[in-house]
Amino acid sequence: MKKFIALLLAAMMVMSMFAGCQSGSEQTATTAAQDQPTGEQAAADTGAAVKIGLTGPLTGGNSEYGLAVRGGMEIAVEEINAKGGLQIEFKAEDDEADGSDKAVSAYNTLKDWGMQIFAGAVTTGSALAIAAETVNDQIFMLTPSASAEDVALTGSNIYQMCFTDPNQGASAAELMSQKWPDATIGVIYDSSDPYSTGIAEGFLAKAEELGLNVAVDDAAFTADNKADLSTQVTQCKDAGCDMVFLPFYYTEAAQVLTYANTVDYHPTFFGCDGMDGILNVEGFDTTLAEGLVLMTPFDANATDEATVSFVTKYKENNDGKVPNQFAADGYDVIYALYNACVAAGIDGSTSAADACALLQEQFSTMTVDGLTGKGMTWDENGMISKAPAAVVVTDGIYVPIS
Amino acid sequence: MQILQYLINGISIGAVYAIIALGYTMVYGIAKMLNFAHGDVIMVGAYISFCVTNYLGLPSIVSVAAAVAVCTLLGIVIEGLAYKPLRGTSSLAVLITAIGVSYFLQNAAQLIWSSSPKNFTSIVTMEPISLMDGQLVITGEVLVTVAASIVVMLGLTLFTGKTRTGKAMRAVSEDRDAAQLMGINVNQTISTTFAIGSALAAVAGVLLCSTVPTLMPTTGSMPGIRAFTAAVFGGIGSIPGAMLGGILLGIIETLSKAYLSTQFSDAIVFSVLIIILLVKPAGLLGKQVQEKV
Amino acid sequence: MKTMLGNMKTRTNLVTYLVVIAAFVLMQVFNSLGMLSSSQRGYLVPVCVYISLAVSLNLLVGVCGELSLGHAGFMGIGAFTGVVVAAVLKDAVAGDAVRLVLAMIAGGFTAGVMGFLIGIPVLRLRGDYLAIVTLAFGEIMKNIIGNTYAGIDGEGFHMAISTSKMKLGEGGKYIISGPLGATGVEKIATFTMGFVLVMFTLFVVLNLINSKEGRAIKAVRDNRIAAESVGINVTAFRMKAFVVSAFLAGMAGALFGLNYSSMTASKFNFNTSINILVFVVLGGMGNILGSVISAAVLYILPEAMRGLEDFRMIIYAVVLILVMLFTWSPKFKDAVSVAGDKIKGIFRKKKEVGSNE
Amino acid sequence: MNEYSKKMLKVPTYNLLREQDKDKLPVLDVRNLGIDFGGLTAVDSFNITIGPTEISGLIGPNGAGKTTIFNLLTSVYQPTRGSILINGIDTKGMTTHKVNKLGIARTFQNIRLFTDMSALDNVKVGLHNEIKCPFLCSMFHLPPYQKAEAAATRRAMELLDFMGLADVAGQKAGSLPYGVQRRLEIVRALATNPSIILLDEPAAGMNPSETTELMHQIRRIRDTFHIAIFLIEHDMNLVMNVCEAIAVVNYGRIIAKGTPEEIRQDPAVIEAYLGREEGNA
Repeated sequence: MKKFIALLLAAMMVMSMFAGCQSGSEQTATTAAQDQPTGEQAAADTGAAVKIGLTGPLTGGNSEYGLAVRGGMEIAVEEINAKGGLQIEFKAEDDEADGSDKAVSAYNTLKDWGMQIFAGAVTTGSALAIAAETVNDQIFMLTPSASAEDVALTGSNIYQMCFTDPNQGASAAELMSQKWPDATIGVIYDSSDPYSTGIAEGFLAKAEELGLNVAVDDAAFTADNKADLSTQVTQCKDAGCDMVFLPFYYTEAAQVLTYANTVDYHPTFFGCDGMDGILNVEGFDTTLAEGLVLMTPFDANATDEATVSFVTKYKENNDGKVPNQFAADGYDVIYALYNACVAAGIDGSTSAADACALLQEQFSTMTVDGLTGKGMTWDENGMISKAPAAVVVTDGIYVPIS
Repeated sequence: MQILQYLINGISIGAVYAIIALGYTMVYGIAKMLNFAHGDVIMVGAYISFCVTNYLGLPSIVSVAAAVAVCTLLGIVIEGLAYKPLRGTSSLAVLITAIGVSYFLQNAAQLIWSSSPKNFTSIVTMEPISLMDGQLVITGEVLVTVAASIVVMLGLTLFTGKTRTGKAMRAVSEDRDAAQLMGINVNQTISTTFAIGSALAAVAGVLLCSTVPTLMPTTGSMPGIRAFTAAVFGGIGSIPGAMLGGILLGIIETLSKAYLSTQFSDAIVFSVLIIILLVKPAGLLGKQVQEKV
Repeated sequence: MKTMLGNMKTRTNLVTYLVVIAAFVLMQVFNSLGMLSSSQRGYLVPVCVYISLAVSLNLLVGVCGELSLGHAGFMGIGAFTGVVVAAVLKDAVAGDAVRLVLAMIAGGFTAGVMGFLIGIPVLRLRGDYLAIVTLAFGEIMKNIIGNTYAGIDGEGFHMAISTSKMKLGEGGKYIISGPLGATGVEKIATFTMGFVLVMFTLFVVLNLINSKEGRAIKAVRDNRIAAESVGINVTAFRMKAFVVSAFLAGMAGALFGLNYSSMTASKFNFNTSINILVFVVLGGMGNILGSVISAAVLYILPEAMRGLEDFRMIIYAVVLILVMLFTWSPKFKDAVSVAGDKIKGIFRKKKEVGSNE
Repeated sequence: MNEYSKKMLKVPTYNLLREQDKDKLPVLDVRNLGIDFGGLTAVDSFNITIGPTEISGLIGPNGAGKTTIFNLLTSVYQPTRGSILINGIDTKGMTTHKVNKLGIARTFQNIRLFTDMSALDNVKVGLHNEIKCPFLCSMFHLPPYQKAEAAATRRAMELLDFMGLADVAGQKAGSLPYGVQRRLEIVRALATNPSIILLDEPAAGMNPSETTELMHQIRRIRDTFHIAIFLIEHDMNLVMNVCEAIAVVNYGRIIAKGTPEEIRQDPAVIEAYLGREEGNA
């Protein structure tokens, strides 16, 4: 009986929260407007603020990626709102990198908030679950970092800011065939992660086509056993690989580099965009990454004005943390959306469906310059085309490979 | 030669599992609860050690001591607040509370240390031993972890076998009510067990991250589950069993990745576990208890 | 006395059914009046799924007293089977509802068969060893599904456990593609079907508990040796409960899978199993209505706490611990009963005083 | 002379079969039974034959191995040596529940009721195998099941009534007084329709008047159900009064067998067991 009462209490708590949230969200909407009197005045000229929503992992094992994207987006929103003119209201919800109910629920929460444009999701799994919803709801979706081809192919309203996985794998293979045609190549990848598997598959297909010498193609690990990556490194070492392709995130890559160093194995390591950030892992000995080749659209050490300003602001907001390409992608997403909205005359009063149609029109034609690339355009599927930039780590900074 | 290197790799990760499993098995053996928060105490230990070394610039031995101190305290606090009130009720209730504690520690760690990974600097400064022209490399971490797990295993065996407190623990483990009647303070004994288990977790955390340098709020959870598996493998409650189970699990994992399939290594490892349990239902070194009729 | 006991049982069961029906009707009314937000509408199906999962796990954990940590594994088998069946039957079966029911039955059946197959060896084990083996089973399933590729083309249905072995013909379509999971799933799950599933689960589980099988199962839990001594085949009963529980979990999984356009194997991991277990323990072991309510409340709780942003999960953890302490701690129970006695005492005194006057 | 008969010679060779059971197949036929735990021999060379409607007793000092013998008879333990035949069928390798189906039921020294269930349900668990109805039929509560269930309830009430427990049918088994629990365990065992019932200290914890009543009930069980009863008991008054044959064990071996009168006068028994008590007196 007591248990029953306790449960009942909990149920009431949930109910009250339900109620609280509904009224709460309205409140935040109004207070947000009050907080920015200048913005409101400015917005009065062009209509109310555009509501852009993001879902991403903000808690749990993948939260660093979600938090990075959110951090990047927040900077862009701040900058835009400070400018006056069209205002943006931004909200991020936690999807725990889940590929079904949690993701859809995070997205629904944003919809209830009145989201007009969806700027997520951060991870491929969540993006896939949400993509079909956005098609139904006719909400424009521009994902910063969900890179599987299937995401963009779900609907004509879905665009990507990052390279698609097979595309990136193929570019890597091409680069290798140009620069290191005689290398004996080993591939280590995360078979439980669609991003990593997608790149590895794209790479292997292209490598076969180009006749590259791939000696190890099945050194996989999973999210559950990545505590030990020594076996995979040993496999590559034993096969005599002098080039090891690492299509996964810097978290695990740091582990691979450290272990390879302890066993005195020094091939050329080759990473993808997920590798960006490795130099800024706290406590990581960056000399281990010396000579590492990676394909990244973003370089936090770049000296152009936009990057310097972005990195400075990001550090201010995030305890001195250096932004990685996730943050940069997020930043670019907001600017791309902002530019398109301004061009198409979208504001807070435009319905989501109208905005969706207008934005599709814009994105099929427009060209965007951002932190992650110059002259970025999108094809009819919503996949981005930007120049893949390959860099090599030299003296702790990225140096472009010509 | 190849196989030797794989064996060493297996022992390396296995010894880490073993030292975590020792903590698991001890708490289980005496308090009869599956402490799913153990893996997260490990994570806290590693963070403490990391902070002391990197932010305060103190030598690694001090950082280990600090981690042990903080984790012991943490263990006592967790036990007192979350487990002790439920003593004597269903063991499942305590299991769920332990899961709550695990969620709490992970999320607290995210708020305190952020979710970006940190690269743990190994506390082992020993140069790796290179044999046969570098074909076979034994890292200092392997030697230290194996040595540490053996020391901990022997220490625990001696402690429970020889000391007064240790004997009290064994008595509590055999029969709580009888122990109470014999004048043993059961509550205090269990609290002591948690304190020791958490201190071990700190050591395990430091060694885990010395072997696998990535440190994140979720660092402890997967090795924790693996170590739990290892403890059952060896016979949960048995101290040498945890050691054996950990090492074997590491070796099986590595060899299955090296020679069978990397994609399916998880499935292979757990299948082997199931098969072992079918042959020896109480684990490798566990006692098969006959129910008294 | 005897009939009264029977009545009490049927009465609690009746209450359980009524609560579920009332909740369904209420939600339908709210929904038709447009009083539900998108997110609230979004909870309807998963809540039904998790209620079914909690009730079916309660049969195993609460009623039989067997700790299982691999319930999500059965859910996963059901989910992927359901998705594949629904996709394959797309042209063969006309109505979505019929297809959904067939997919759910197929999901349940596959999960049940899996339950039977692993039950043969596994049910020889007891207690924590059974727990670890079910955990291992869940991990194995996750690992295998995560590497499975399935698709259909002109020649029919293909399945393989690596991309290289998987070659689809012209116009072929992947249903499951390895770590990407099931993609492009047609969402045919409905709240009504969720309600039907919950009612079916309740019907099966409550009937089972109140039948001779249920009596035997409870006897086994209470005292295994005594139950054997009166001719109860303990292993057979654990097996029956295990298979029924797996079957229901598989059905729930199929409904879950068909409610989202994508789904990955990693969803069906240890954490999901643990979450379902939390619903069961918090709702009360063997208490079916408790499972129904706690699954609904605890599923929505973290969603309802979205306003707390980054502090959401840490507060959820604290709430979880506190609720456990309040509902299970003997000290707290004593405190409640002492307080109750005091209140009663006050009333009694007043009465006594009154009668003296 | 074979091994078996040689051993038989060492102990008095009284036949425990009653006159009227002579031509019938013994319900329990145990030959040369033995079990070792580790290196320790707990029971050795245990032989006994019990006829279809016989009441026999098993006595001996504490730790003599009496309960172990019961556990062997019901396959809770598998014997190291020897054989057990129940109604002529060897129980070797069988599980407890299968042995029960052969016709052996028991009670426990430390009562093992299903404490959370009502007394009635306890008996109905005993009737489980009597309710013949397939799994799906009972799971969906189809009419044949409901019929079988109603019949089982009637039968259970009859059995409870037989032992004078009809009044407590609805009460939780765990909440019943000790003596009532002991009798309920007997009813539950009877419900499985056995041909022999093993009672492990049925009078333990009972007061003299309850014990007297139990004596009557034991006889009544035999006379009503026509089954054999084999009991362990420390209450000599009960054993001597109710049992028609008695076996005495010490250190896991039979040291004497015979009628109560014979046992009373057996010097080996007096020395090992009764002697001590009488010496005290």
